[in-house]
Amino acid sequence: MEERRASKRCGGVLPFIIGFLATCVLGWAVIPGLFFDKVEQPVWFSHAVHVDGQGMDCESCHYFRDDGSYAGFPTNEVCAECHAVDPEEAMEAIAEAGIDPSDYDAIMKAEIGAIEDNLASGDDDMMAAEREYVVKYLIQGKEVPWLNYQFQPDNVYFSHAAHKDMTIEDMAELKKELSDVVDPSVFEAEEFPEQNCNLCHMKDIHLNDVPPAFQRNILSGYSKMTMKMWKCERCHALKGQPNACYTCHK
Amino acid sequence: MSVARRAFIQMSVGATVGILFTPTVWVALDDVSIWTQNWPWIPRLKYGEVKSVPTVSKMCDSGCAVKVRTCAGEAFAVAGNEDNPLSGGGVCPLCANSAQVKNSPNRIKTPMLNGEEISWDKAKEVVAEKLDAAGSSVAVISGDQNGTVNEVFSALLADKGSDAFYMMPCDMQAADKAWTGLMGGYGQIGYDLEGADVVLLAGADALESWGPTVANLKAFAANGSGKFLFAGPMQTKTAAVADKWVPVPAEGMAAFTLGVAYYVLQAGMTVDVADFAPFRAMVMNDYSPAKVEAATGVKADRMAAIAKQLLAASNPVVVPGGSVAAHGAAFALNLLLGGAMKAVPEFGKAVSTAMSRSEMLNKDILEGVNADLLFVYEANPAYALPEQVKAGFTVAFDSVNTETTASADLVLPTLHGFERFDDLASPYGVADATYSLGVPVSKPSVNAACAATFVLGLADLGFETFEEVLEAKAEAVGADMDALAEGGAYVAPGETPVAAGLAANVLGKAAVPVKGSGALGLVPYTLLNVGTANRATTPNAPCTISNNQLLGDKMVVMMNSATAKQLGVGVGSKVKLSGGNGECEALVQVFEGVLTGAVAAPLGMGHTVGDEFSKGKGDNVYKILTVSSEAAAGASTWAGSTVNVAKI
Amino acid sequence: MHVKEFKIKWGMVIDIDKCTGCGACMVGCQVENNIAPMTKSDPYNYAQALTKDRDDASNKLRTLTWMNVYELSNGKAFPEHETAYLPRPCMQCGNPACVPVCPVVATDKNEEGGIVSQIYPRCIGCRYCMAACPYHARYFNWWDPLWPEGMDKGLSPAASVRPRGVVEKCNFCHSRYMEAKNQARMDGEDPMNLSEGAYTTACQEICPTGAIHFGDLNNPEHAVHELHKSPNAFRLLEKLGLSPQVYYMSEREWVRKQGDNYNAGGSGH
Amino acid sequence: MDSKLFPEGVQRCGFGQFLIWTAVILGFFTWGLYSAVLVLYNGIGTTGLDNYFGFGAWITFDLAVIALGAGAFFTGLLKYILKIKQLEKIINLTVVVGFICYSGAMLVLTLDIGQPGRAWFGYWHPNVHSMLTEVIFCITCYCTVLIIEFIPLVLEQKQWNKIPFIHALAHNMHINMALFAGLGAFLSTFHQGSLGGMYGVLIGRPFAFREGFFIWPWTFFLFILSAVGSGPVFTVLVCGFMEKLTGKKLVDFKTKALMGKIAGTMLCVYMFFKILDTWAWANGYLPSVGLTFDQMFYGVIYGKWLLWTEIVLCGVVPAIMLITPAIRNRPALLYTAALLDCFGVCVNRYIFTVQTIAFPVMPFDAWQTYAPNWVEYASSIMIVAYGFLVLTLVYRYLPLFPQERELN
Repeated sequence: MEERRASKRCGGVLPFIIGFLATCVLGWAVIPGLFFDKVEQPVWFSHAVHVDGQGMDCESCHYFRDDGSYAGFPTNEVCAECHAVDPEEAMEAIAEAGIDPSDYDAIMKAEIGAIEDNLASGDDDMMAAEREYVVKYLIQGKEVPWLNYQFQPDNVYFSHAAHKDMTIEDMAELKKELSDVVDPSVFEAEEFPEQNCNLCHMKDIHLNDVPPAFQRNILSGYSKMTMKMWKCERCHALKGQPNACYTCHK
Repeated sequence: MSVARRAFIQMSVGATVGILFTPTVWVALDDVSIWTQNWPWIPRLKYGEVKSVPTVSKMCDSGCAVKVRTCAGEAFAVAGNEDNPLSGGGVCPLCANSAQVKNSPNRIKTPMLNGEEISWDKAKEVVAEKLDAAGSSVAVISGDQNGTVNEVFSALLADKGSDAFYMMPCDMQAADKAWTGLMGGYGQIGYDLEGADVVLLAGADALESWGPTVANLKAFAANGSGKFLFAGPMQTKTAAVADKWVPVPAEGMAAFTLGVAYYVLQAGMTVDVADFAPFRAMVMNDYSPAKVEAATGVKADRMAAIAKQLLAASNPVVVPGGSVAAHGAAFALNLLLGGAMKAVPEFGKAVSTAMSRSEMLNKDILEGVNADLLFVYEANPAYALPEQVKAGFTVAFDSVNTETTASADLVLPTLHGFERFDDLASPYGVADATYSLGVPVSKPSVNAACAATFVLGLADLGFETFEEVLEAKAEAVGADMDALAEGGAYVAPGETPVAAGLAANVLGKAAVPVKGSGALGLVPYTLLNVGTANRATTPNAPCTISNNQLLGDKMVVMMNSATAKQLGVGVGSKVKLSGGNGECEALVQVFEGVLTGAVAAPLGMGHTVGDEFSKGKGDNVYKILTVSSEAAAGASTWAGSTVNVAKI
Repeated sequence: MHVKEFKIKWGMVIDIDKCTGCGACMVGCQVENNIAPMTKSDPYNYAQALTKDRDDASNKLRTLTWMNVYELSNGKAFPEHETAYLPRPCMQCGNPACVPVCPVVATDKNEEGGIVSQIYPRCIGCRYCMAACPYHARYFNWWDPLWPEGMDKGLSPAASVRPRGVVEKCNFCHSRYMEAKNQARMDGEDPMNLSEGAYTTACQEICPTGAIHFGDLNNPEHAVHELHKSPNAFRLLEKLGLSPQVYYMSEREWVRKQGDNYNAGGSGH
Repeated sequence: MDSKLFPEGVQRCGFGQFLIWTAVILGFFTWGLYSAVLVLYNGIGTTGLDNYFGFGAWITFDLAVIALGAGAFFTGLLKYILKIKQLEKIINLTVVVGFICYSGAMLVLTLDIGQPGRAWFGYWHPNVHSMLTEVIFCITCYCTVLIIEFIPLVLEQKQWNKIPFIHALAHNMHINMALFAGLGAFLSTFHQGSLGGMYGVLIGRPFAFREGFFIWPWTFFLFILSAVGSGPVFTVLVCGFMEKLTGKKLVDFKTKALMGKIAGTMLCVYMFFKILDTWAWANGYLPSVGLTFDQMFYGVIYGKWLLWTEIVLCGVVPAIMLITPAIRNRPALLYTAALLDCFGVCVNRYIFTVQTIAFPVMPFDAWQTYAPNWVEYASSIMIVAYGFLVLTLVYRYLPLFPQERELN
């Protein structure tokens, strides 16, 4: 009887600890990753090729409109300024070749002159990506469904205009307080970039060649990089800006 | 209890405690609440450049000059067009919902021949064939009162040797019959509501449904010091903001107007026309206030007071509504007063063989239409005039499904107003000749086409496309196409009206009130949010329709408490209204703003075809309207309709 | 009574004598703010078939109309009868009844301009604020918002689509305020000192008679500054002490009296 | 079959009979569950609530059961803090009834809020000014306390109690129960009050608005008083009902009469203040905002008879009956008084919930009426069925009534 009780007591602690540790490890190391799906961007877009290679500015694609709204992702109209494939001409050529315009693979394989002659890229990989964009989106008149790493839901109103005059240099004073909000390395550069995009967006995206996968939360649909409300609030509070509900919600 | 099981339980407890020390549970809780903010079945917004593009919307009878707000090229809302005098920044409740109608599932998606989908080429073949076979037995019913599309249709008729052009019944028609027909006047009558200092709305529900409603409302708002008097059988929304409501039965409107004219003549006012003396004698003898009071129930001192106000005004105007006689009487009174009534000159034609507007208004649809081949353009006669219209083969042009398209042999989808070229040439009632142009704002979302361009392909009328017709129209108007496309209107001032006579002998007879044989007078009224004869209510408008018009799926009719008492009904009583050749079911609402002995019923409900917002909602009052012939004026009218009301 | 004051005070002055009750403001509001049309059936929800239909727009107790037009009657019999129409947006009270009751701070009056916020993602749908608001300005999403097939592609970018189960109300088209501030920033002007007309609401913009005036009540350069001091101006339920930022005007005494029958006598509460 | 599980020395009905009884309860429960699923899947549109009546049957039900469940904290307070020994004969039942009422109310609240997935926001984003926040905090905390108070009873189950550890645990919990009773009394008093405060603070609703003391409107205190004035006799009613059903004597009448006396005393205090409050409201507050007492009532559905029923028939009358020993000591009259009392508090909660918002505050607005639909009834019945089920199981397997053996 004594013996059993002893073993019971001992057995009472060990399994408990095993269970405790197991879920602790799982809960910290494994489970958080399960919340996210990895989704690739619809086509390979290299910022490096456009910025470094073609010497484009950020503002070439991401600019303010006259009414103060921000253009965000460029539309086909903007892209077509350089990727000068005439959709009508291309569609006619596709029809002539007897290809179903929704059969992208066939079009890409067919090497249609109206498309191929107007591709701007140098090497094969890039050309393939450009061709994919032209065939799947540009000539179809469909906008590319880019995935926004800084995705915010419809109930959030964000004004780029209100943040455009903020500089990284100014914000560097608050780097300690903002260590959970902004990637600390943003403040460590020798010379700060003119634009303040790095504060919230993927750091140095203009140098990026292969865009990273978009990590989508399986429950909420948010990006892993979606800035949560407390981050916005922290910075607003530090900068003496209002944190009223309607400052950011709609 | 075995050790293993106990160990398992203990481990589970440990695991449960352990997980609470990780972010898992808390993050999951947070994610679940975020999930509730972004449920996958809740539609997402689309973002892009927001623009305001000027065009015209023709949902309401007169049409609205609007700016369509688009986001990433997709129309989502409608705003007024401040630069256009027809809007001045305002929009009517029907046109305010136009962008939603454009995307409505009720749009006709492709041409249909007897219920079968066909191609446009096939449709053209069919129509060409029918046109050949019909010879001159071709007719057109147009639901557009002021568009150049009518020129194209009338030119087609001219080409086939037919003059059977019909417009849906409207006050513009009565006005034209009275003005150009009886009184030999020139131009289209207009009313300067903004400049007038006393406005007597004699049956014209000008601030709700009559004429260029939005322009009227703007004029009313801009007219700071003017007095607005409303005469009519019911306290309409116009009456709610007017300075005074004078209850006058619809069939008595002409007599009432002449009763007012009596005092004006007594004050010595004259008009320089040939038949002034007989007119004066007719009014003084037959329309003395005592006689008018006996015939209409309007007190003599009421009319005297109104006449006094009109006489004291420097720029008064009387705006008629209803029968031809009511229009004639009002025009005569306006000529006597010499105030703010205008004659608006008609713009030049784009299509040389087309009819003039007055010619288009000549035929009376209430007297019936019968043709081998009938074109119906954005009108809904099968709903509003179910008994008058007959045809061997009907071609219906419309953008949405209606009773007319449902019963037509061939249905041809027209482009929605925001997808096409269209125009507004001097909607009836404007004081100045006004021309506005509408340009496409969105890409077509269904396999629709421009009706006028289709018609141009049927006969050689000198144009290939409707856009070319409109270019010619702009040139004929003398306006700059580019300025028009930017939303500005071309305006030429209205002129002083000149008549050949006052139609004394006709008016004298036609103004006698004639009432049907039913127990109660029927007061049909139009609210734009409920819909018009041609357009049913729109998706967002039902929220604005009060329970005084519709309760559940039941129509509501209104009467004052004296009438209700007399009928032995109360609020919520279910009644049957019978009149004309039909019956309507309704619930009773007591509203003290209705003439005693009359029942007010909303027009525009009771659709049997259409979307869920209009179909099966309420009852169709057009069924119980009685067409009576204004023999003296040579016209037909709905005024004087009566009904019998039975409790069920 | 504690009234929250701000430097800017967005307010309306609605001229009842100009309102014909046409309903354009209500339609304009629904379109601007993505209020779904009322549909009876939900083809995407199979469980709907098990229970009753959703409500159609004739059920005025279930409609969602941030802007609602009331019909007023002077209560007299024919022919002395008079009617008037009273558009009712959210009153954006200075001392809102709805704000202190919200258990989760989903509604607040804390922004410059004095617009009472209502944050849908925070709202738990307890409807306490609806019970608190005497103006019936607050609405509940009884059903999932549903646009008939294809109509959801023409949604306004101005307001998020609310799921069922949350409360919503008029916010003076708040995102237009944000746009106006953006425009001012772009033009190098002070976003906190907008000129008259830079920020308008959808209902004001669309009203054919201009019955709705909108602007900063505190700014002498805005028309509403003078209008709201007119002797014909009044506020709804003045005496309850909610201090609305929406004023009405009417030359008709009976209308003024109905707008606030507490006006007569007494010092107020 | 399951007789080994019965409490020591008592008789229970046969297993078959028990199964039939349970099945009937489960039938009602399932019906309610179906309605609850509809509500959660389709939204609250399925109910009879609307924009005028955002609060309706559910909130009334919640407030009523919470008021009736007040027997738990008040009896606990008297038993453990004021050491009224006699109450131990019924204390177990009060705890179980309290637990059922509170947990049931919380279940209904999950249905009642439009976004149950966000229910925890009350803790995460609390608005300290809101009476409802106080309610959310106290109600959940007090429900936890009730669970803690309930546990020793469960642990005393005959078979479990044989395990020494459980036996010791139950014993220790009993010893410390005074602490929880005190905590429970504090929490419960506050939220009974804040439920009343919820209405009293509605400045836009003249029907309910009250001045008060510091941040608490008078309704805050009235709700506490009415709850303690009715909760104890509700337990008596439950007990009486169980006795009828089982045909056994479970608690001696002396204890019941004592409960009646306690409730009666509190009810008298409550009625004194309630009448005073109503009078002050009708003659002081209402005229100050330009309203009259008569304007607060409408037709039959919201007629004055409701108020008179609440105050006179179900207030003053039972109060007198309960404090008069000659009446109180006759079982039939005690039960009658208890019924009236409990009904009165339900009517009070109904009036405050529904009539408050039915009164059209805008002068041009009209009275609207509200009737719950089957979904609201069914889900409320589900909670009642849940209560029956819990009581059935507790009665069958747990030593609920310490006197049962000696009385039978």
